[in-house]
Amino acid sequence: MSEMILTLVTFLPAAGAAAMMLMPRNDRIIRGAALLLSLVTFGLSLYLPIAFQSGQPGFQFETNKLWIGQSIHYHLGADGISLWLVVLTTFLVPLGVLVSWKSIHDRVKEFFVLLLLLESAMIGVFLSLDMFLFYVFWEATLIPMALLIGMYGHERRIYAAVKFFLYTMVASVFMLAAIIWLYVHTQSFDYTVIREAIHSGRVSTDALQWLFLGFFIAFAVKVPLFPLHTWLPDAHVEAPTAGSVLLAGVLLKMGTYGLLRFNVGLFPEQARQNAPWIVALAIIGIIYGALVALVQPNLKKLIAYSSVSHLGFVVLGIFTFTQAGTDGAVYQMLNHGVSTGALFMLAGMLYERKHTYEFREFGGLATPMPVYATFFLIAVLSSVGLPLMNGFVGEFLVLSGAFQQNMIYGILGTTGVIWGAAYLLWMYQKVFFGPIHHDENRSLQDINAREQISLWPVAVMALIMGVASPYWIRTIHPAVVANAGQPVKTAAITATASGHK
Amino acid sequence: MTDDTLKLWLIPLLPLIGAAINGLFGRRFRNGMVAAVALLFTGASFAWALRAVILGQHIGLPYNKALPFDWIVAGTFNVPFGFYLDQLSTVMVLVVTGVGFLIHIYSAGYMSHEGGYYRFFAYLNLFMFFMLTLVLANNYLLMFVGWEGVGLASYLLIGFYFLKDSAANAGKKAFIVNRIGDFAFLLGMFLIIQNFGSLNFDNVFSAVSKMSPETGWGLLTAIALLLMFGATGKSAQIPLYVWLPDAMEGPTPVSALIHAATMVTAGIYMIARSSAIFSLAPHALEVVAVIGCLTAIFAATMGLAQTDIKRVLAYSTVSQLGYMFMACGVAAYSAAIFHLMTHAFFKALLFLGAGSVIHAIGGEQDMRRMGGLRKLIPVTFWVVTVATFAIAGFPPLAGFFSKDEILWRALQAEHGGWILWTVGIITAGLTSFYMFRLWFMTFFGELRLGQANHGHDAHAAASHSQGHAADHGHGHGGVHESPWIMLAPLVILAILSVVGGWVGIPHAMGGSNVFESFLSPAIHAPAETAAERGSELVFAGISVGVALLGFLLAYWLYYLQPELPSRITARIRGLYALVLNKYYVDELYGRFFVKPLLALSTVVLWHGVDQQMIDGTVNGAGSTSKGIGNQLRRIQSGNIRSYAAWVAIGGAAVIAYMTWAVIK
Amino acid sequence: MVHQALFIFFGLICVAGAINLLLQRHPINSALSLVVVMASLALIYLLLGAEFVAAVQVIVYAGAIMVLFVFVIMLLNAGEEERTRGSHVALVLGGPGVAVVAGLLTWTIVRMDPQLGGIAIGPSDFGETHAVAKLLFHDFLLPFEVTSVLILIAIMGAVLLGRKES
Amino acid sequence: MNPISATDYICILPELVLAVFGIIVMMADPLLPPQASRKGLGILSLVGTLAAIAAAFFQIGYSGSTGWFGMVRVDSFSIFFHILVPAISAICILSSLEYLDQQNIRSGEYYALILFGTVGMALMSSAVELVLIFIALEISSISTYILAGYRRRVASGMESSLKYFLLGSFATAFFLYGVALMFGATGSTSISEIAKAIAGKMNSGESMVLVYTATALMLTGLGFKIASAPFHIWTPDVYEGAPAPVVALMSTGPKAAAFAVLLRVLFGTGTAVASWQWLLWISAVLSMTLGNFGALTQSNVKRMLAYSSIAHAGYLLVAFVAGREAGIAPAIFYTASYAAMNVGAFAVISHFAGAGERFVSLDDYAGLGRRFPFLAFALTIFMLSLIGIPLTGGFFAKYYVFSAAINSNFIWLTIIGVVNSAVAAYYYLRLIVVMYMREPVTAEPCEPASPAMRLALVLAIVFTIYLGVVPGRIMNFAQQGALDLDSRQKSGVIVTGLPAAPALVTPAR
Amino acid sequence: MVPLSWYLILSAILFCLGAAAFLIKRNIITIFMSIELMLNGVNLSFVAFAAHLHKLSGHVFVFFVMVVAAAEAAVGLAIIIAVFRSRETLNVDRVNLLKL
Repeated sequence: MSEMILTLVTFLPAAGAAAMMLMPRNDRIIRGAALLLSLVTFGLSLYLPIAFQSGQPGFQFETNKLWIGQSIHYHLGADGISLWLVVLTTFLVPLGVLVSWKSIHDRVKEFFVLLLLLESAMIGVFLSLDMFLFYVFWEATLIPMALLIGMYGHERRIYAAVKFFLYTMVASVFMLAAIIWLYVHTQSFDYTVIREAIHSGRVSTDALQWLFLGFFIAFAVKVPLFPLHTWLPDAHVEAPTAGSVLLAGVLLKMGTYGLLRFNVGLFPEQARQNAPWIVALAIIGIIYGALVALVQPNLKKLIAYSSVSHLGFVVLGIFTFTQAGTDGAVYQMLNHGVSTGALFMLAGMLYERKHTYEFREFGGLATPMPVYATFFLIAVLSSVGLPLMNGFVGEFLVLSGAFQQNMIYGILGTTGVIWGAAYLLWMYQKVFFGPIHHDENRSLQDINAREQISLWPVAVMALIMGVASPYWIRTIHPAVVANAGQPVKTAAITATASGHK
Repeated sequence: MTDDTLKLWLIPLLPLIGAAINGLFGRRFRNGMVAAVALLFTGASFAWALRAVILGQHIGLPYNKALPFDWIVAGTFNVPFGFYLDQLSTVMVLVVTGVGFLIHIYSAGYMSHEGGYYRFFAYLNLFMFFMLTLVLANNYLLMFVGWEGVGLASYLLIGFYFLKDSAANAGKKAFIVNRIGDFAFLLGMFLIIQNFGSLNFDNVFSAVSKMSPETGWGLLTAIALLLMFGATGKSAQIPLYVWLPDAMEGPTPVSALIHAATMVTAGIYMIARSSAIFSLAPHALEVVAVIGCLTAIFAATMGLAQTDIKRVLAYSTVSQLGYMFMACGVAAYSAAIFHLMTHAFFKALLFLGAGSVIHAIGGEQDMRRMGGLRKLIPVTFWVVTVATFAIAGFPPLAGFFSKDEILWRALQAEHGGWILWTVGIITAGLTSFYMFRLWFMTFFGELRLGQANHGHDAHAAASHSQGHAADHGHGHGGVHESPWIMLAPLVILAILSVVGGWVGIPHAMGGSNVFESFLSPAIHAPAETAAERGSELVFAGISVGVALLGFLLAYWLYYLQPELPSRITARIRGLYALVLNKYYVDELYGRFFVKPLLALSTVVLWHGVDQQMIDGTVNGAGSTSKGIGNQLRRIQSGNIRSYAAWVAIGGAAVIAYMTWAVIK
Repeated sequence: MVHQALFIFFGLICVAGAINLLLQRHPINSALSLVVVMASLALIYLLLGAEFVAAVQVIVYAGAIMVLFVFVIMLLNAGEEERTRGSHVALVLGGPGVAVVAGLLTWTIVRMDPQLGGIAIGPSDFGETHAVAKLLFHDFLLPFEVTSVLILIAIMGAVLLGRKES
Repeated sequence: MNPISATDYICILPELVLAVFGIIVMMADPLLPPQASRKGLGILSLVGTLAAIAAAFFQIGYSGSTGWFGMVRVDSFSIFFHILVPAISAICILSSLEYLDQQNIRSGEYYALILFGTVGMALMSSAVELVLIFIALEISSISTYILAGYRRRVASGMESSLKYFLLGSFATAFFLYGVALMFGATGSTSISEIAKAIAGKMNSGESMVLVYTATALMLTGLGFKIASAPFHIWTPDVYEGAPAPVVALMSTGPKAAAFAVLLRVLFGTGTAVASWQWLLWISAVLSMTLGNFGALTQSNVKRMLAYSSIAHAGYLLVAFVAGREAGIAPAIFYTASYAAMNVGAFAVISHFAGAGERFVSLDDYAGLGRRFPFLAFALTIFMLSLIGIPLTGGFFAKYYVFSAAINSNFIWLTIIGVVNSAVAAYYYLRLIVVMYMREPVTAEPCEPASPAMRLALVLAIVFTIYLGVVPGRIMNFAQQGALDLDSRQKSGVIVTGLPAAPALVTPAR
Repeated sequence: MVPLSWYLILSAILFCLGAAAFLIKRNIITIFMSIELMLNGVNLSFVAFAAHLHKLSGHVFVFFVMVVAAAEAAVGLAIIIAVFRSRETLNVDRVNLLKL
């Protein structure tokens, strides 16, 4: 089982998608099949955390077979970092299917096929331990996502899809160049082998800086880090709901995952040398994203910019090289997936009713849609980082890590707490509070049972993850420590009087 | 794990269960059911708290127990779900559950005609949960949970009438302003983590206690200042007090519970809790004292001109919180907590009384339209009278003792004690004046309900009356006394406002200051310097005199010659406008922080950087590429001869290169 | 000496014919100049002892191919060349291009001259048809056979392209 | 005694098969009524190409033998192309079946020409003698000249043919001049003899000027055939005017064959890599850049793919730059992978073009994803492969090429290459975007694809994906071909073991 | 004794004159003729080298070149005729429908 489980989880959706392609165009059956598949995948993926030996730093459930030539392997494995990202992915996809239930009524089959293909690719990205395989999956996420945006998006969908595709594509070729270079000089694509080669000094230091940058660009665009973020608002605004959910929930995490796994994992020295400016970009991202979010007239755009801000926290955490910072960063990845995923799902539900995301069309919706408003509030609070909600734990750890590393980082990063509250509450107010300006809004339907079913899991997860964080961090921590290569800075344990002297 | 006899975690958990039940299913409940659930769980919480307090006295305080699972773990750093009961939290937990329970009862009546009944109680219970978490936490982060959580509850409750823009704005403002404070609180915690590796009170304070007082600006001062800045947000001190007056948009019981009795005192509690740190950071204490003292007088002056009954009380609250801050600043933590407690009684009473008044006259909040209610709602009148005299500082009511304690301790402060005292005493006078102004305007003279607006302040009045017309849409046949479910809590609170101060009668007045000695194990404060009995009595006399002065002035202006104030205000129009408009602080904040920030975000960041610089660059690169492409394509002239020329020149180049290569 | 003189003579005729091809504006004149070039080349081939090639040059090239050209010129009734300004690039780039190619080739050849030496022709059987035939039908049998495919294509193509539209 | 043995015939067996089928088709054509569909002939030629592929497989058993007095050589290299080229033709024939009827072209010579052209292309890869190469080149060229002009009713069709013909002949003259000089410099036109002579000259330090001038001239001629900059300019015009299935053929078949010749001329003769490395470097960069930038704003799909083919020639040249050890196998692999995707793409285009090829503008593709899901899907796969998205042949082709370049330390070339392929993504993507994300503008009646077309597309897709998922076997084949090609092995100069994977031998530095 | 280089130079001159003619002439037929001129130049090289190297294969090459030239001529002239039919001109500068 544990040999096959990763393969199964990775390719089940794709296999299902292939089967669905051959199925007749009966929308109801297609939807049902997609839901079933994604749920089965989710169920299977739950085996991972259950069987995972937590506390072990290395990779588990490994499977390693020769694929192409002598050096390209089909090598999958999960550690405490990727484990949860996979589960996050499989968790969000069924929700994505549910929220697309009614909103997608044209080319339904294609939609769900693409969605499932995307799922496979995303899972593959997190599980690949062969750099070549990783790149393959990495690029493979691109097409389904671009098509989802371009085929099922809104008015400017083409612009957004092309922009999304090109940004990522252009950036990832640098990563490809770096991967090839590494292969040529280490004779291997295997992550662990390359890591070993670099750490033992078998690759020249001059080259490492360039390789670091090659990987960095690819991931920075995906995160997205300021100033490479402008594709994100467009992509989000135009994407269909499920697309936005997965884009924000998982695809962006691929960037931060890459930064952690490759930039930090492979190049610990370079990561530390480059940390100052990367952290600076992350902090700019936090503040900048928040400030721009503050003035957006469009619900989805606001959430998109909030992602820029939130992912800034993650990058900040990763590049603090502290226990708290990196643990928090990984945890924040999961949190952001849940909370922003929820926000996008909610935004999509509103769109189904109003066919717009502009704030001026909303206002006072808490009266006609109280249940919806409540779920929205939970998502907002989770995003704001209210204690006992998931967002807080990650944010707190990241910021305390940043503070330990450098007080200025901590202080600047922490201002994000203020901005976050400002734009999210502003958003909430614009949508739900105040008098109802548009009469047609009085008769808006509150969310139905299906929509509630899709929202309950995220709402519950947001709470559970806010209260029971050690459950996750217990597995994340050893992996993060192992990944960092060098000992991470530990929090001062000296609770003595001379602590500060 | 040894057995957890007190099960402190039940105290916050019970209201949370209530909140969850009402929140999830309340929509389908009848109002009575909703109220029953809310009261049951709050009452149970109160009962359990009492049990814990009593048991705690037996098994000895402090009692510190964590749940078997941690909340946050990251490497060596961990934060437990730990609960802590000592004398300080005893006081707080009793005040919170007790007053909270009373206000729940009151609300059951007050809110009975409102929409969203279940929502209200769910929020209120949620508030109780967070507030109790705040006071019972055994570490800063869990305290922060409560800290932020009460902010959330406050946000929700202020925005309860969310159809009004003003209410929604006020809620948002409260949350964001509080977040600014929380920002500092977080930084303070980071400093603590960095230096002490833990956020548990035990660890931190035991580490701190081994340190010597800082003479200059050191680590402890920094931590203390950051924590203090956090407290200024929650406790509505300068410069972050601006949210509290606006918070009066919420239903009146909310104002009573959250914005008078409990939540706003969290800052005071936090400083008192951190007394170990503050006591070693004298500079930070000085700052606390100055801020408290300034806030006290500043808010009091603003209270003078307000015409909205709840706003007067709000400024009064800010002012009283300033007192408590000042007390903390002179290391008189127990005095601060004492005042916190008595204030909780009488200010809650005042708010509830005001609510009863508003309820009685159909939602009107403008005092200029009240008057003569003394006879119409006698019970309300009497309880408010008690509270008014209490806050004004007339012995032997609760306010007298606590306020006197603070002033006395301020006078003894190391630096600038006289100044603090002087400001404090002036504030006391002002407080007395505006409270009696309120009292006279509301209960004496003629009922002016339905009279035309006075010219100025039309905006505020209009928005309020409009709002409440909607809220209290149930027609009032006439002015009527509130039902007993509302009056009973008032009476209880009135009694507490009378007797509440007796636990802290100073030695000078023949008491034994039970309160202070009770609290002392939980507080790291320098021992009180022994002062002569006589002078303490003299100063107490002065403060009573000042209170009397305020009363007489109010009596003159608002009872004897009610037309006089408008003449006076006409004479000093500028100053009056300044005070009436709260010194234009909100406008200043708007002008200098909010607007520039929004403009910066929109014009510079969004349009400028995002759209023009970044997208512009990218799109520019795109169109440049296309332009280059179009230029390059012009090679493709379609003319065969030119194509051959390319082949020829290419061939020439190839031959030239290779000839050169081989010769080289 | 005689050889040299003959070479120079025919060589000059060749070049003159080629230049004339360039200068003449009527295609017929150009075609005739080309025939002149080919004929004198045939004589130069003879100087090089390539009898068979010389013969084929006259028969196939000058005789068959050029006749075809002339025939087409007549068929299409091609008149004098227009002096259109089709493309500057052709001259601006092509002129230098060709000049550079010519220069480089000449330079290379001149540079190689000492190694190359001269060609003395004697009355040998070198270039005699029999020898050529042996080579053609033995060593170069495959190319020879393959040319049949080429010719097949050419015929087919000519027929196809010349066929009237249906 | 007959000097010609069975082995000799086996050496040209695929060509023989093709020629025979070509003649049969040619002969059968007049027997059909003038207005009848020539589908039967098409199927016959299809059988011919398949038979040729079978013959090529049969040749595997005779790998290493030469025939016809050292004129042709059967080895992995030639077999690779002997399979590839008829396969290309087969798919082109499949996609032509429908096209000819659609365009109302009723001539069986079309198929005969394809078959004869295929003979030339196949021979180009197996010939090891420059004159035979030249003749083979001419066979493939002349047949494509004619095929390019098959739309005689259309002025642009004839113009395309004329341009291709005139410029092609012009370039061939350069090639031929190169052959002449090479003959003069080395005394032979046989590749192996030339290699020996050059090795000898190198050892003795004799002047190599003439050799390199000859190589330069041949490069010019071949550069034209492979459409690398600056000899690429004819491509867009010719591709635009020629019938789409013919473009499918001539953008892949003769190109693959010309690359085979180029490999022979550059690596087979043992010329010093350093002498032309930087030249090809420049040419590669120019080709990639000019091709991609030219394609950016093209709205005519055929023309866009023409520019793209220039760019792909550039990528291919990158492999040449990478040099002997690293570059040959990737180059061979690239030709196959490019053939699979490009033939497929043009097949789709030829279907959509409609009668008279009226619908070749980008806008005409709007909404095709909805109207013809399968065709749009197929075209999407080909576009993705052209972009170089993983799991398609195009990706591995590029990957191997760039690996080779990095292996030989051409970092900048690699970077220029990858950036170029990123730029290229834009215009390929545009086609996908238009098909799936725009609504149909006109509801032009367009027939659903015929079974033959579907088969052609399925084959192309299968190959494209096969090369993208398990490229190992083909790559091994290519590596074997590279070994066989390399002159130094035959002349016993070096070569202990070529890298198992491309470029992979260099020890870790 | 005629130096080989004389022949080669003559051949190069003919080749380049042919190339120049290709670039200069406007009449398609003349342009085609200039290609023939280039081929003739190449042939001269072959024959000269054959004589120089005493290798008859050079003569065979010339023979093949002529065959190719003949085939090209057949096809080329057919194409030219077809072009003339569709465009009514032989001026190469007027055959530029396809561009950019």
